[in-house]
Amino acid sequence: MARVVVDVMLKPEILDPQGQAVATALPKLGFDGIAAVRQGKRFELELDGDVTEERLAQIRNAAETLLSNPVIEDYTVRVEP
Amino acid sequence: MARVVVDVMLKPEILDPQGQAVATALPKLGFDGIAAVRQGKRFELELDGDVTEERLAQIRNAAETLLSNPVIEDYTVRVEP
Amino acid sequence: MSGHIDTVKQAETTPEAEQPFRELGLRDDEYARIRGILGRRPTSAELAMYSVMWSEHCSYKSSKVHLRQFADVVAKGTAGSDAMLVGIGENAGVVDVGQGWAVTFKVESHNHPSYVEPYQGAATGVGGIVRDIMSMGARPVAVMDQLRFGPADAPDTHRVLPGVVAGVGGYGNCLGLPNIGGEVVFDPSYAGNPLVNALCVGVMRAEDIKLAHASGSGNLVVLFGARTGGDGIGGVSVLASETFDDDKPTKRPSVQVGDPFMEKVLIECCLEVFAADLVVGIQDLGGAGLSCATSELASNGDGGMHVWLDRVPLRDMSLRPEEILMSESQERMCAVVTPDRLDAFLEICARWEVTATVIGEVNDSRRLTVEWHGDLIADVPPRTVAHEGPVYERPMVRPEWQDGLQADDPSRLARPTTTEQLRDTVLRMVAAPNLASKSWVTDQYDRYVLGNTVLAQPEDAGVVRIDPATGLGVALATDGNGRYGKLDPYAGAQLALSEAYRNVAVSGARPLALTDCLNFGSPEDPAVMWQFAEATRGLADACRELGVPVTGGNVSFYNQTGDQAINPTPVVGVLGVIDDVTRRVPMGFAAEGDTVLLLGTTRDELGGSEWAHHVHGHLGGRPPQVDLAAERALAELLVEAAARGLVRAAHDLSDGGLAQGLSEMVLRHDVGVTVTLGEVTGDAFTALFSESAARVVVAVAPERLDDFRAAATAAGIPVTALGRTGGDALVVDGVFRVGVGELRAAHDATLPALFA
Amino acid sequence: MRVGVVTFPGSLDDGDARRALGLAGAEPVALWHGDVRLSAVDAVVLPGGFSYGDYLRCGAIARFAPVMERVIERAREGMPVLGICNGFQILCESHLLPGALVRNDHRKFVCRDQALRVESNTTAWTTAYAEGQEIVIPLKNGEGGFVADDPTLDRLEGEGQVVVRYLGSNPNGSYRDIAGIANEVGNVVGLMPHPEHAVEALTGPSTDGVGFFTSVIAGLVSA
Ligand SMILES: Nc1ncnc2c1ncn2[C@@H]1O[C@H](COP(=O)(O)OP(=O)(O)O)[C@@H](O)[C@H]1O
Ligand SMILES: [Mg+2]
Repeated sequence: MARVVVDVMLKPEILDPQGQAVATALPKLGFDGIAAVRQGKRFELELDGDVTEERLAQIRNAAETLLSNPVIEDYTVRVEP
Repeated sequence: MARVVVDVMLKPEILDPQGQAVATALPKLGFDGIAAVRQGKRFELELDGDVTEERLAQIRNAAETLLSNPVIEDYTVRVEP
Repeated sequence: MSGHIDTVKQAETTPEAEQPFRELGLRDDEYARIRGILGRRPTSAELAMYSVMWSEHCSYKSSKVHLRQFADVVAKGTAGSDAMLVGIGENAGVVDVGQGWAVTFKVESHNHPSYVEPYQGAATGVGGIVRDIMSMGARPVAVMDQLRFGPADAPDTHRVLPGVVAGVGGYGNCLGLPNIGGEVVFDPSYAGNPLVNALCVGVMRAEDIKLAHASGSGNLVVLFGARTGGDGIGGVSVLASETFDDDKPTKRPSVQVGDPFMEKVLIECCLEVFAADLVVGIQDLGGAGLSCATSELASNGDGGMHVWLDRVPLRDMSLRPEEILMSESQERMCAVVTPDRLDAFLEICARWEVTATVIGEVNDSRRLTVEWHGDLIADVPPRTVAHEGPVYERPMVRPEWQDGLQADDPSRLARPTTTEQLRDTVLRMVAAPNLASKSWVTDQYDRYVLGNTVLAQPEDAGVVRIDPATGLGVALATDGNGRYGKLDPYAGAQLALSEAYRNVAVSGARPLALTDCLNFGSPEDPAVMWQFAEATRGLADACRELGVPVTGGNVSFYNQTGDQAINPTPVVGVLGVIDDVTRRVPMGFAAEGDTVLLLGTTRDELGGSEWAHHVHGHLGGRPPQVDLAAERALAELLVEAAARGLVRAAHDLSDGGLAQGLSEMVLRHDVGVTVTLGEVTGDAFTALFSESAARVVVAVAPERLDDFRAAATAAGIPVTALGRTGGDALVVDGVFRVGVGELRAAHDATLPALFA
Repeated sequence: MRVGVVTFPGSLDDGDARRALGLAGAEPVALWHGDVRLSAVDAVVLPGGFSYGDYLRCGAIARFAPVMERVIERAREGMPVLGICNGFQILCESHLLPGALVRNDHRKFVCRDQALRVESNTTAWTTAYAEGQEIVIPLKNGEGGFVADDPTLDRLEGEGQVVVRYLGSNPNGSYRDIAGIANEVGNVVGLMPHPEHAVEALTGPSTDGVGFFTSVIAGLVSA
């Protein structure tokens, strides 16, 4: 079984209240030196069988149409070792 | 500026309704061969300055106490190249 | 499948095998009793079933002897008990509200899980109570939540409260059930022991009531909803690890995660199934999961059932049979279906994409038998699991500190005397965490969905229309004051009931029945047990006098840190009926020039008051006097006045007294009031802050004043003229004036400042 | 006048939308997410709720429901479509409307009586209002912040496609206080607030919501 990870993050110009909340909370808890935080989603897809180029293309397609909304989000797809 | 990524995923034994929703939707859209999907959170932390062992330890601490709930979630911390 | 499976055959041949019954919470004598019932040692599946079903939570072993009083009230035919269609013992009680409609409602606790994982604990608390209501055959129509936390500024409160509120909202909003009211209370006694209670109310035609009964040999037992995972069975892993299995047990979560979307489709699926009359009996899966559902269904039916446990759809394939029996995975239901209706049943499930599986069959063996891949792993008389658990008469002792506490009267506390001090105290009190606006919480809850919410927070009672054609509706209010309970648990329980009863009546609804959630410390502490006995006795006595029966509820013990128990906190929810919801009475001043009247008698009663608590951190003396006859007369007057349209607004007085009551009436629609206190009682302070019970403030339009006064006189209710509505301030003539803006700023700022 | 209301798994306000349409004088028709045909309806409402639990992104999965194929097609041909709350999110995910709806800036669900200004009364769903009219209807959502890039926002403003705007404090961080928008033609409208909860004085904060439903009926009658 192979695992493919899709990371989906809000585009930099879109407001990210969750990331911001973390960024505000960190110094209050004594964690300093963090300039910015963004919060996104991580999908772990377990495949039946191997990762082929064709399947990766399929997954990229799913990432683009279903897992992310291109109006506000960017995604990356990678095979986990 | 350095970037540290914290991935937070539900522990495998915990119900993941979000991942399940994606797993059910994918085949309906014609994406086959995906055995399971888990959905988690990805935090991107931008640091002022360099990543030191001490700061990493701090971030691990934040991941454990603020970014995740150890009762139901696991996390990993890694420095982005 | 891992490891070795313990079968009935093996139990017979290895009678001396060591079993981890103590780790599962069973006492030596309880274990011996199980062996006696079975005539052999239990299998590990049987041990799992008995241990969960005989736990305090499922068996009510410490509370049973006391709860019997509630059934006695009904048996003795209290006025009102004839409205009860289904009483204690079923998933929830059902009340006849007329015109062929029946209403079911129940309040339940999810205290401990909400402490461990606030969001999921609270969310699954809502999910659980909603399934209880569905299992009666009803459509859930509204929810309420009763929340208690440590001090508002305590770090742990900041950890727990936002998650609990988000969880209640997250689950309830996603189900599409309006939240119509609840409570948020802060008190040091709940630090480390937050109370998260949730109430659900459902509606059905009286003839459509469903019961958790498995009758009819040959009928099929269908499990439907979510797949079964290892949720909430941290405890049973000892079965696998310590005795029968050498494999390392997989990790089992002790926290349950809810899936409100699954529950929403489950609701719709159940409603279609009910409408098509496809089930004989139905049962939700809550605490103790399948152990509870199968043994209760079998025990309530003709007495026999066979279960093919290996057919249960799993989320985690490593689960062992005893774990499957105990799993508390959420969003599951069990139905008993006749074979000829099975296809129709499964078709509806398929339409909603709900997994449904036949896992068992009803028979007349009088045994509950469980099979795992061809092996018999349990063979028990179901009643001994579900209904014939141990019953204890726990020792009770009135605590020796009780007298000292009652003697420590608030009369020694410094009271405000100057007009300036009184004004400050009013502003300070409306901003107290317990009295401040709860909008920060309630704005996170959908109160509009379903389109039948007639009154919701911050009104005294939630009112929902149940029949748009006729305007028939129900009202619900819940209350519980742990400080009163600590000072006098008997009176405290009666005051909780009195207040909820009064809140229903002020809205114009006739109180009919009640549900309760009894939150206490450890029953093994004789002082706590005494508190519990006093509270239940007080409640039963009050039910008899008010003519409202207990239809069901929940007991939550072990709410304590070390040997420090929470304040005894019986939460009482009263259900009322209103024939025409357009006649409901809201709480706020709505027009200028209405006459404002105080109904009831004000005494110098500040023991356990919010003033003593907030201003002095004091708890001592006696709670306000209980006067059930006065409550009853007052309620009758209010219901009559509503039906005749005599009052424009009505608001009950409780925590914070008249000052708080008037402030809330002013703030509702920013309509001011000018009052004089001369006739209320001796001094302005007592008039403003005493918490005497059986009191209500009403606003009456000039043209209805004579009629209302006549009705009050006929009812024997003392009436004190307070003043007149109008202006933009709360004015106490000759004492102080507080502008609406200043009052609102004080009232609204507290919770956002604490939790934003 | 037959107006369809789609029920997705997890829809919550479908019953309320049907009730509102009935009160406004239309014949409400229940549509099912799995339907491949729109049984002769003249307009469609996509109601509020949490379709598919809103687990991935609000409206992301519902957009792929079989019924949506026909709704999208008919909307492009000019059939009036109103998306309320979750319905608005579905319309954005379907690209019938520009932009997207994101988590409220305060990260909490919010339910409140919301003051709004009707900015455009030329859409299929707002002709019953006066331009600039102020109304109060319930708002309830967790992900109601409308976002789009600046050129899109400028275009929406310039073309009169901003339909309603929040008055008073912004309840969710919505860009430019936008509460609802329309497509270029004005037949497709998306709103975060819930007009279907403001159709009876007894249960709503006002009856200001009725106009959305009477507008579409009037338009269809005169068409
Ligand atoms: N957790 C909650 N959930 C829903 N409504 C709540 C909650 N807490 C308080 N409320 C509502 O806020 C209002 C004020 O509460 P409270 O002062 O406790 O009322 P009362 O004194 O009449 O019992 C009531 O309408 C109550 O139902
Ligand atoms: Mg009240």
